[in-house]
Amino acid sequence: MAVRVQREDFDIGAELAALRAGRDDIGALVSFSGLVRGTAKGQPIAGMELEHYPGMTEKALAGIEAQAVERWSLQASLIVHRYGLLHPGEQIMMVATAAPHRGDAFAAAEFLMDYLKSRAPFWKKEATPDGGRWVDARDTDEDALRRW
Amino acid sequence: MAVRVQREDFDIGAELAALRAGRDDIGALVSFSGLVRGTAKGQPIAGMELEHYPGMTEKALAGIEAQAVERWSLQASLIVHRYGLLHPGEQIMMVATAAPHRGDAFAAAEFLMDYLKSRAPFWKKEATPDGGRWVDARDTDEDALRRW
Amino acid sequence: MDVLYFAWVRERIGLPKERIDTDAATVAELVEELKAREERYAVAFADMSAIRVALDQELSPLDAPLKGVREVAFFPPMTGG
Amino acid sequence: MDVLYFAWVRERIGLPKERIDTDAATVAELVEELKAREERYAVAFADMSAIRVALDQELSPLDAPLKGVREVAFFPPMTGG
Repeated sequence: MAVRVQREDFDIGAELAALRAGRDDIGALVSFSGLVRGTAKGQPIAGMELEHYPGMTEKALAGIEAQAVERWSLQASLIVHRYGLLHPGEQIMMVATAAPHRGDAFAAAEFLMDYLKSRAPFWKKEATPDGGRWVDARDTDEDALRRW
Repeated sequence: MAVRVQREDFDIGAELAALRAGRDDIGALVSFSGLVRGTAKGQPIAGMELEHYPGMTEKALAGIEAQAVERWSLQASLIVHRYGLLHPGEQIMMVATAAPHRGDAFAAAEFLMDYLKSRAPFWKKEATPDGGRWVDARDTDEDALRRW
Repeated sequence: MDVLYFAWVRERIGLPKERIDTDAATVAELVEELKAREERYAVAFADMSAIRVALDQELSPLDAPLKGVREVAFFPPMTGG
Repeated sequence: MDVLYFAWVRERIGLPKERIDTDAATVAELVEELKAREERYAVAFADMSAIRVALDQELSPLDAPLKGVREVAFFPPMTGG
Protein backbone atom coordinates (compact mmCIF):
# COMPACT_ATOMS: atom_id res chain seq x y z
CA MET A 1 0.00 0.00 0.00
CA ALA A 2 1.76 3.15 -1.15
CA VAL A 3 1.10 6.66 -2.39
CA ARG A 4 3.55 8.84 -4.31
CA VAL A 5 3.14 12.41 -5.54
CA GLN A 6 5.93 13.41 -7.88
CA ARG A 7 6.95 15.63 -10.75
CA GLU A 8 8.78 12.84 -12.63
CA ASP A 9 7.24 10.31 -14.99
CA PHE A 10 6.80 6.69 -13.84
CA ASP A 11 7.27 3.26 -15.44
CA ILE A 12 3.99 1.38 -15.12
CA GLY A 13 5.59 -1.93 -16.07
CA ALA A 14 8.23 -1.56 -13.35
CA GLU A 15 5.57 -0.56 -10.80
CA LEU A 16 3.42 -3.61 -11.59
CA ALA A 17 6.45 -5.89 -11.50
CA ALA A 18 7.42 -4.50 -8.08
CA LEU A 19 3.90 -5.08 -6.71
CA ARG A 20 4.01 -8.79 -7.46
CA ALA A 21 7.74 -9.41 -7.01
CA GLY A 22 8.63 -12.40 -4.83
CA ARG A 23 5.07 -13.46 -4.07
CA ASP A 24 2.67 -16.06 -5.45
CA ASP A 25 -0.57 -15.25 -3.63
CA ILE A 26 -1.84 -12.59 -6.06
CA GLY A 27 -4.35 -13.81 -8.64
CA ALA A 28 -5.46 -10.54 -10.21
CA LEU A 29 -3.60 -7.31 -10.90
CA VAL A 30 -5.44 -4.27 -12.29
CA SER A 31 -3.87 -1.01 -13.40
CA PHE A 32 -5.32 2.26 -14.57
CA SER A 33 -3.29 5.07 -16.07
CA GLY A 34 -4.53 8.51 -17.01
CA LEU A 35 -2.92 10.25 -19.98
CA VAL A 36 -2.90 13.86 -21.24
CA ARG A 37 -5.09 14.15 -24.33
CA GLY A 38 -4.05 16.43 -27.19
CA THR A 39 -7.48 17.99 -27.62
CA ALA A 40 -10.19 19.15 -25.22
CA LYS A 41 -13.58 20.67 -26.12
CA GLY A 42 -12.48 20.65 -29.77
CA GLN A 43 -9.36 22.72 -29.12
CA PRO A 44 -5.74 21.59 -29.34
CA ILE A 45 -4.01 21.40 -25.96
CA ALA A 46 -0.33 22.35 -25.91
CA GLY A 47 0.17 21.27 -22.32
CA MET A 48 -1.46 20.84 -18.96
CA GLU A 49 -0.31 22.34 -15.68
CA LEU A 50 -1.20 20.18 -12.70
CA GLU A 51 -1.38 22.11 -9.45
CA HIS A 52 -1.78 20.35 -6.11
CA TYR A 53 -1.87 21.02 -2.36
CA PRO A 54 1.34 19.56 -0.95
CA GLY A 55 0.69 17.79 2.32
CA MET A 56 -3.05 17.48 1.88
CA THR A 57 -2.60 15.57 -1.40
CA GLU A 58 -0.63 12.77 0.22
CA LYS A 59 -3.04 12.62 3.16
CA ALA A 60 -6.11 12.52 0.90
CA LEU A 61 -4.66 9.79 -1.32
CA ALA A 62 -3.57 7.71 1.67
CA GLY A 63 -7.06 8.12 3.15
CA ILE A 64 -8.72 6.96 -0.08
CA GLU A 65 -6.38 4.00 -0.27
CA ALA A 66 -7.12 3.06 3.35
CA GLN A 67 -10.85 3.04 2.54
CA ALA A 68 -10.25 0.70 -0.39
CA VAL A 69 -8.16 -1.64 1.76
CA GLU A 70 -10.98 -1.73 4.30
CA ARG A 71 -13.67 -2.53 1.72
CA TRP A 72 -11.94 -5.09 -0.49
CA SER A 73 -9.46 -7.84 0.21
CA LEU A 74 -6.48 -6.19 -1.42
CA GLN A 75 -3.00 -7.65 -1.22
CA ALA A 76 -1.25 -4.58 -2.59
CA SER A 77 -2.12 -1.20 -4.01
CA LEU A 78 -0.33 1.82 -5.39
CA ILE A 79 -1.27 5.37 -6.33
CA VAL A 80 1.23 7.52 -8.23
CA HIS A 81 0.15 11.03 -9.26
CA ARG A 82 2.28 13.61 -11.04
CA TYR A 83 2.14 17.41 -10.81
CA GLY A 84 3.72 20.20 -12.83
CA LEU A 85 3.68 20.77 -16.59
CA LEU A 86 2.67 17.74 -18.67
CA HIS A 87 2.34 17.38 -22.42
CA PRO A 88 -0.10 15.47 -24.65
CA GLY A 89 0.52 11.74 -24.58
CA GLU A 90 2.26 11.88 -21.20
CA GLN A 91 1.18 9.86 -18.18
CA ILE A 92 -0.65 11.86 -15.49
CA MET A 93 -1.18 9.21 -12.86
CA MET A 94 -1.71 5.53 -12.20
CA VAL A 95 -3.39 3.27 -9.71
CA ALA A 96 -2.77 -0.46 -9.32
CA THR A 97 -4.59 -3.02 -7.19
CA ALA A 98 -3.73 -6.64 -6.46
CA ALA A 99 -6.15 -9.21 -5.02
CA PRO A 100 -6.73 -12.96 -4.99
CA HIS A 101 -9.67 -12.56 -7.43
CA ARG A 102 -10.50 -10.15 -10.22
CA GLY A 103 -13.74 -8.75 -8.76
CA ASP A 104 -11.97 -7.13 -5.83
CA ALA A 105 -9.07 -5.83 -7.92
CA PHE A 106 -11.39 -4.19 -10.49
CA ALA A 107 -13.80 -2.72 -7.93
CA ALA A 108 -11.00 -1.28 -5.80
CA ALA A 109 -9.27 0.29 -8.81
CA GLU A 110 -12.49 1.96 -9.93
CA PHE A 111 -13.21 3.12 -6.40
CA LEU A 112 -9.72 4.62 -6.09
CA MET A 113 -10.17 6.45 -9.40
CA ASP A 114 -13.63 7.76 -8.58
CA TYR A 115 -12.54 9.11 -5.20
CA LEU A 116 -9.23 10.43 -6.40
CA LYS A 117 -10.97 12.39 -9.20
CA SER A 118 -13.19 14.35 -6.83
CA ARG A 119 -11.50 14.18 -3.44
CA ALA A 120 -7.75 14.58 -4.00
CA PRO A 121 -6.60 18.21 -4.24
CA PHE A 122 -5.38 18.43 -7.84
CA TRP A 123 -6.37 21.04 -10.40
CA LYS A 124 -5.67 21.00 -14.12
CA LYS A 125 -5.06 24.03 -16.30
CA GLU A 126 -4.96 23.41 -20.03
CA ALA A 127 -2.93 25.58 -22.41
CA THR A 128 -5.31 26.28 -25.32
CA PRO A 129 -4.86 28.64 -28.31
CA ASP A 130 -7.07 31.10 -26.34
CA GLY A 131 -4.82 30.90 -23.28
CA GLY A 132 -4.93 28.94 -20.04
CA ARG A 133 -8.22 27.29 -19.09
CA TRP A 134 -8.97 25.58 -15.77
CA VAL A 135 -10.59 22.20 -16.31
CA ASP A 136 -14.07 22.13 -14.80
CA ALA A 137 -15.07 19.31 -12.48
CA ARG A 138 -17.59 17.11 -14.27
CA ASP A 139 -20.96 16.39 -12.66
CA THR A 140 -20.53 12.79 -13.78
CA ASP A 141 -17.41 12.52 -11.61
CA GLU A 142 -19.31 13.64 -8.53
CA ASP A 143 -22.17 11.28 -9.46
CA ALA A 144 -19.69 8.40 -9.77
CA LEU A 145 -19.07 8.55 -6.00
CA ARG A 146 -22.67 7.65 -5.22
CA ARG A 147 -22.33 4.08 -6.41
CA TRP A 148 -19.87 3.17 -3.64
CA MET B 1 -7.23 -4.44 -31.50
CA ALA B 2 -5.18 -7.60 -31.22
CA VAL B 3 -5.28 -11.10 -29.82
CA ARG B 4 -2.28 -13.31 -29.12
CA VAL B 5 -2.16 -16.90 -27.83
CA GLN B 6 1.34 -17.94 -26.92
CA ARG B 7 3.48 -20.20 -24.77
CA GLU B 8 5.99 -17.44 -23.87
CA ASP B 9 5.65 -14.89 -21.10
CA PHE B 10 4.81 -11.25 -21.95
CA ASP B 11 5.98 -7.85 -20.72
CA ILE B 12 2.92 -5.91 -19.59
CA GLY B 13 4.81 -2.61 -19.45
CA ALA B 14 6.01 -3.01 -23.04
CA GLU B 15 2.49 -3.99 -24.18
CA LEU B 16 0.94 -0.91 -22.55
CA ALA B 17 3.66 1.35 -23.96
CA ALA B 18 3.04 -0.05 -27.46
CA LEU B 19 -0.72 0.57 -27.16
CA ARG B 20 -0.24 4.28 -26.55
CA ALA B 21 2.94 4.86 -28.58
CA GLY B 22 2.82 7.83 -30.93
CA ARG B 23 -0.70 8.95 -30.07
CA ASP B 24 -2.21 11.58 -27.81
CA ASP B 25 -5.92 10.82 -28.04
CA ILE B 26 -6.06 8.17 -25.29
CA GLY B 27 -7.19 9.43 -21.89
CA ALA B 28 -7.55 6.17 -19.98
CA LEU B 29 -5.64 2.92 -20.15
CA VAL B 30 -6.73 -0.11 -18.10
CA SER B 31 -4.89 -3.39 -17.76
CA PHE B 32 -5.73 -6.65 -16.08
CA SER B 33 -3.31 -9.48 -15.59
CA GLY B 34 -4.05 -12.90 -14.18
CA LEU B 35 -1.34 -14.69 -12.18
CA VAL B 36 -0.84 -18.29 -11.05
CA ARG B 37 -1.46 -18.57 -7.31
CA GLY B 38 0.67 -20.87 -5.18
CA THR B 39 -2.27 -22.37 -3.31
CA ALA B 40 -5.77 -23.46 -4.27
CA LYS B 41 -8.43 -24.93 -1.99
CA GLY B 42 -5.88 -24.95 0.80
CA GLN B 43 -3.37 -27.06 -1.11
CA PRO B 44 0.00 -26.00 -2.49
CA ILE B 45 0.10 -25.82 -6.27
CA ALA B 46 3.37 -26.83 -7.92
CA GLY B 47 2.29 -25.75 -11.37
CA MET B 48 -0.63 -25.29 -13.71
CA GLU B 49 -1.03 -26.80 -17.15
CA LEU B 50 -3.09 -24.62 -19.46
CA GLU B 51 -4.70 -26.53 -22.31
CA HIS B 52 -6.49 -24.78 -25.14
CA TYR B 53 -8.20 -25.42 -28.47
CA PRO B 54 -5.89 -24.02 -31.14
CA GLY B 55 -7.86 -22.22 -33.80
CA MET B 56 -11.05 -21.85 -31.80
CA THR B 57 -9.19 -19.96 -29.06
CA GLU B 58 -8.06 -17.19 -31.38
CA LYS B 59 -11.52 -16.99 -32.99
CA ALA B 60 -13.29 -16.85 -29.62
CA LEU B 61 -10.98 -14.15 -28.26
CA ALA B 62 -11.28 -12.07 -31.45
CA GLY B 63 -15.06 -12.42 -31.26
CA ILE B 64 -15.15 -11.26 -27.63
CA GLU B 65 -12.90 -8.33 -28.48
CA ALA B 66 -15.12 -7.37 -31.44
CA GLN B 67 -18.13 -7.30 -29.11
CA ALA B 68 -16.28 -4.98 -26.72
CA VAL B 69 -15.31 -2.66 -29.57
CA GLU B 70 -18.95 -2.50 -30.64
CA ARG B 71 -20.24 -1.68 -27.15
CA TRP B 72 -17.68 0.84 -25.91
CA SER B 73 -15.69 3.55 -27.64
CA LEU B 74 -12.34 1.84 -27.45
CA GLN B 75 -9.27 3.26 -29.13
CA ALA B 76 -7.14 0.16 -28.64
CA SER B 77 -7.36 -3.20 -26.99
CA LEU B 78 -5.21 -6.25 -26.50
CA ILE B 79 -5.70 -9.79 -25.23
CA VAL B 80 -2.65 -11.99 -24.59
CA HIS B 81 -3.23 -15.49 -23.19
CA ARG B 82 -0.58 -18.11 -22.50
CA TYR B 83 -0.86 -21.88 -22.62
CA GLY B 84 1.40 -24.72 -21.48
CA LEU B 85 2.97 -25.29 -18.08
CA LEU B 86 3.02 -22.26 -15.77
CA HIS B 87 4.35 -21.91 -12.23
CA PRO B 88 3.13 -19.97 -9.18
CA GLY B 89 3.72 -16.24 -9.53
CA GLU B 90 3.81 -16.39 -13.32
CA GLN B 91 1.56 -14.36 -15.59
CA ILE B 92 -1.27 -16.34 -17.22
CA MET B 93 -2.84 -13.65 -19.37
CA MET B 94 -3.56 -9.96 -19.75
CA VAL B 95 -6.11 -7.67 -21.29
CA ALA B 96 -5.67 -3.96 -21.91
CA THR B 97 -8.19 -1.36 -23.05
CA ALA B 98 -7.67 2.25 -24.10
CA ALA B 99 -10.44 4.87 -24.36
CA PRO B 100 -10.92 8.62 -24.13
CA HIS B 101 -12.51 8.26 -20.67
CA ARG B 102 -12.11 5.85 -17.79
CA GLY B 103 -15.66 4.51 -17.70
CA ASP B 104 -15.37 2.86 -21.12
CA ALA B 105 -11.87 1.52 -20.46
CA PHE B 106 -12.87 -0.10 -17.15
CA ALA B 107 -16.17 -1.52 -18.40
CA ALA B 108 -14.61 -2.99 -21.53
CA ALA B 109 -11.76 -4.58 -19.57
CA GLU B 110 -14.20 -6.23 -17.15
CA PHE B 111 -16.40 -7.37 -20.01
CA LEU B 112 -13.40 -8.92 -21.79
CA MET B 113 -12.40 -10.74 -18.62
CA ASP B 114 -15.90 -12.00 -17.84
CA TYR B 115 -16.40 -13.36 -21.35
CA LEU B 116 -12.91 -14.74 -21.69
CA LYS B 117 -13.30 -16.68 -18.42
CA SER B 118 -16.36 -18.60 -19.58
CA ARG B 119 -16.29 -18.45 -23.37
CA ALA B 120 -12.69 -18.90 -24.49
CA PRO B 121 -11.60 -22.56 -24.75
CA PHE B 122 -8.95 -22.79 -22.04
CA TRP B 123 -8.77 -25.38 -19.28
CA LYS B 124 -6.52 -25.37 -16.24
CA LYS B 125 -5.08 -28.41 -14.53
CA GLU B 126 -3.36 -27.81 -11.21
CA ALA B 127 -0.54 -30.01 -9.94
CA THR B 128 -1.41 -30.69 -6.27
CA PRO B 129 0.24 -33.06 -3.76
CA ASP B 130 -2.64 -35.47 -4.58
CA GLY B 131 -1.93 -35.30 -8.31
CA GLY B 132 -3.40 -33.32 -11.19
CA ARG B 133 -6.77 -31.63 -10.63
CA TRP B 134 -8.84 -29.91 -13.31
CA VAL B 135 -10.02 -26.50 -12.14
CA ASP B 136 -13.81 -26.36 -12.00
CA ALA B 137 -15.67 -23.52 -13.68
CA ARG B 138 -17.14 -21.29 -10.99
CA ASP B 139 -20.86 -20.52 -11.00
CA THR B 140 -19.95 -16.93 -10.18
CA ASP B 141 -18.08 -16.71 -13.48
CA GLU B 142 -21.13 -17.79 -15.43
CA ASP B 143 -23.26 -15.40 -13.38
CA ALA B 144 -20.87 -12.55 -14.17
CA LEU B 145 -21.92 -12.70 -17.83
CA ARG B 146 -25.49 -11.77 -16.98
CA ARG B 147 -24.64 -8.21 -16.08
CA TRP B 148 -23.62 -7.32 -19.64
CA MET C 1 -15.97 -35.74 -39.41
CA ASP C 2 -13.18 -34.89 -36.96
CA VAL C 3 -14.14 -35.20 -33.31
CA LEU C 4 -11.92 -33.46 -30.75
CA TYR C 5 -11.79 -33.87 -26.98
CA PHE C 6 -10.23 -31.54 -24.43
CA ALA C 7 -9.28 -31.53 -20.74
CA TRP C 8 -10.88 -34.34 -18.69
CA VAL C 9 -13.10 -35.35 -21.60
CA ARG C 10 -9.90 -36.07 -23.53
CA GLU C 11 -8.45 -37.96 -20.56
CA ARG C 12 -11.55 -40.10 -20.10
CA ILE C 13 -11.90 -40.96 -23.76
CA GLY C 14 -8.17 -41.50 -24.01
CA LEU C 15 -7.36 -39.56 -27.13
CA PRO C 16 -7.43 -35.96 -28.32
CA LYS C 17 -8.92 -36.46 -31.75
CA GLU C 18 -10.48 -39.12 -33.94
CA ARG C 19 -12.26 -39.43 -37.26
CA ILE C 20 -15.84 -40.66 -36.94
CA ASP C 21 -18.25 -41.60 -39.68
CA THR C 22 -21.80 -41.18 -38.48
CA ASP C 23 -25.33 -40.69 -39.70
CA ALA C 24 -26.29 -38.86 -36.50
CA ALA C 25 -28.43 -35.86 -37.30
CA THR C 26 -27.59 -33.87 -34.16
CA VAL C 27 -24.85 -33.62 -31.55
CA ALA C 28 -27.12 -35.38 -29.04
CA GLU C 29 -27.57 -38.31 -31.42
CA LEU C 30 -23.80 -38.53 -31.94
CA VAL C 31 -23.30 -38.62 -28.16
CA GLU C 32 -25.81 -41.48 -27.78
CA GLU C 33 -24.10 -43.37 -30.60
CA LEU C 34 -20.68 -43.01 -28.95
CA LYS C 35 -21.99 -43.92 -25.48
CA ALA C 36 -23.44 -47.14 -26.91
CA ARG C 37 -20.20 -47.91 -28.68
CA GLU C 38 -17.75 -48.12 -25.72
CA GLU C 39 -17.63 -47.70 -21.94
CA ARG C 40 -15.08 -44.86 -22.02
CA TYR C 41 -17.55 -42.67 -23.99
CA ALA C 42 -20.33 -43.58 -21.58
CA VAL C 43 -18.10 -42.44 -18.71
CA ALA C 44 -17.03 -39.20 -20.40
CA PHE C 45 -20.57 -38.29 -21.44
CA ALA C 46 -22.35 -39.50 -18.28
CA ASP C 47 -23.38 -35.97 -17.28
CA MET C 48 -23.98 -33.87 -20.36
CA SER C 49 -24.70 -30.78 -18.23
CA ALA C 50 -20.92 -30.74 -17.60
CA ILE C 51 -20.08 -30.89 -21.31
CA ARG C 52 -19.78 -28.05 -23.81
CA VAL C 53 -19.86 -28.53 -27.56
CA ALA C 54 -18.29 -26.61 -30.43
CA LEU C 55 -19.24 -27.20 -34.05
CA ASP C 56 -16.60 -25.95 -36.46
CA GLN C 57 -15.12 -24.01 -33.52
CA GLU C 58 -18.37 -22.24 -32.53
CA LEU C 59 -20.07 -23.01 -29.21
CA SER C 60 -23.29 -24.84 -30.07
CA PRO C 61 -26.23 -26.45 -28.26
CA LEU C 62 -26.65 -30.22 -27.94
CA ASP C 63 -29.56 -30.27 -30.38
CA ALA C 64 -27.62 -28.50 -33.12
CA PRO C 65 -27.68 -30.32 -36.49
CA LEU C 66 -24.47 -31.96 -37.70
CA LYS C 67 -25.18 -31.60 -41.41
CA GLY C 68 -22.21 -29.97 -43.14
CA VAL C 69 -20.13 -29.85 -39.93
CA ARG C 70 -16.46 -30.86 -40.35
CA GLU C 71 -15.21 -30.55 -36.77
CA VAL C 72 -17.02 -31.40 -33.52
CA ALA C 73 -15.37 -30.73 -30.15
CA PHE C 74 -16.41 -31.86 -26.67
CA PHE C 75 -14.97 -30.29 -23.51
CA PRO C 76 -15.78 -29.22 -19.93
CA PRO C 77 -16.87 -25.67 -19.04
CA MET C 78 -14.00 -23.33 -19.84
CA THR C 79 -11.69 -21.92 -17.18
CA GLY C 80 -9.46 -19.36 -18.86
CA GLY C 81 -8.31 -16.01 -17.56
CA MET D 1 -3.94 31.38 10.82
CA ASP D 2 -2.51 30.52 7.41
CA VAL D 3 -4.95 30.86 4.53
CA LEU D 4 -4.09 29.10 1.26
CA TYR D 5 -5.61 29.51 -2.19
CA PHE D 6 -5.34 27.15 -5.16
CA ALA D 7 -6.10 27.18 -8.89
CA TRP D 8 -8.39 30.01 -10.04
CA VAL D 9 -9.10 31.05 -6.46
CA ARG D 10 -5.38 31.71 -6.10
CA GLU D 11 -5.32 33.61 -9.40
CA ARG D 12 -8.29 35.80 -8.49
CA ILE D 13 -7.01 36.64 -5.04
CA GLY D 14 -3.52 37.13 -6.44
CA LEU D 15 -1.46 35.14 -3.98
CA PRO D 16 -1.06 31.53 -2.88
CA LYS D 17 -0.91 32.04 0.86
CA GLU D 18 -1.30 34.71 3.51
CA ARG D 19 -1.49 35.05 7.26
CA ILE D 20 -4.82 36.33 8.51
CA ASP D 21 -5.80 37.30 12.03
CA THR D 22 -9.52 36.94 12.50
CA ASP D 23 -12.19 36.50 15.12
CA ALA D 24 -14.48 34.70 12.66
CA ALA D 25 -16.11 31.70 14.32
CA THR D 26 -16.75 29.74 11.11
CA VAL D 27 -15.41 29.46 7.58
CA ALA D 28 -18.50 31.25 6.30
CA GLU D 29 -17.82 34.19 8.62
CA LEU D 30 -14.20 34.35 7.45
CA VAL D 31 -15.38 34.43 3.83
CA GLU D 32 -17.76 37.33 4.59
CA GLU D 33 -14.98 39.19 6.39
CA LEU D 34 -12.61 38.77 3.41
CA LYS D 35 -15.29 39.73 0.84
CA ALA D 36 -15.93 42.95 2.76
CA ARG D 37 -12.22 43.66 2.95
CA GLU D 38 -11.30 43.85 -0.77
CA GLU D 39 -12.84 43.48 -4.24
CA ARG D 40 -10.55 40.56 -5.24
CA TYR D 41 -11.94 38.44 -2.40
CA ALA D 42 -15.50 39.40 -3.36
CA VAL D 43 -14.74 38.24 -6.93
CA ALA D 44 -13.09 34.97 -5.86
CA PHE D 45 -15.85 34.13 -3.39
CA ALA D 46 -18.81 35.38 -5.47
CA ASP D 47 -20.22 31.85 -5.91
CA MET D 48 -19.47 29.75 -2.87
CA SER D 49 -21.09 26.68 -4.49
CA ALA D 50 -17.97 26.59 -6.68
CA ILE D 51 -15.59 26.70 -3.70
CA ARG D 52 -14.30 23.85 -1.58
CA VAL D 53 -12.72 24.31 1.85
CA ALA D 54 -10.10 22.36 3.74
CA LEU D 55 -9.36 22.93 7.44
CA ASP D 56 -5.95 21.63 8.47
CA GLN D 57 -5.93 19.68 5.18
CA GLU D 58 -9.32 17.97 5.71
CA LEU D 59 -12.28 18.78 3.44
CA SER D 60 -14.78 20.66 5.60
CA PRO D 61 -18.19 22.31 5.24
CA LEU D 62 -18.65 26.10 5.11
CA ASP D 63 -20.21 26.20 8.56
CA ALA D 64 -17.30 24.39 10.20
CA PRO D 65 -15.87 26.19 13.26
CA LEU D 66 -12.42 27.78 12.98
CA LYS D 67 -11.45 27.38 16.62
CA GLY D 68 -8.04 25.71 16.88
CA VAL D 69 -7.56 25.59 13.11
CA ARG D 70 -4.08 26.52 11.91
CA GLU D 71 -4.50 26.22 8.11
CA VAL D 72 -7.52 27.10 5.97
CA ALA D 73 -7.51 26.43 2.22
CA PHE D 74 -9.94 27.58 -0.48
CA PHE D 75 -10.04 26.01 -3.92
CA PRO D 76 -12.35 24.98 -6.79
CA PRO D 77 -13.77 21.45 -7.13
CA MET D 78 -10.88 19.06 -7.63
CA THR D 79 -9.97 17.64 -11.02
CA GLY D 80 -7.27 15.03 -10.49
CA GLY D 81 -6.85 11.68 -12.14
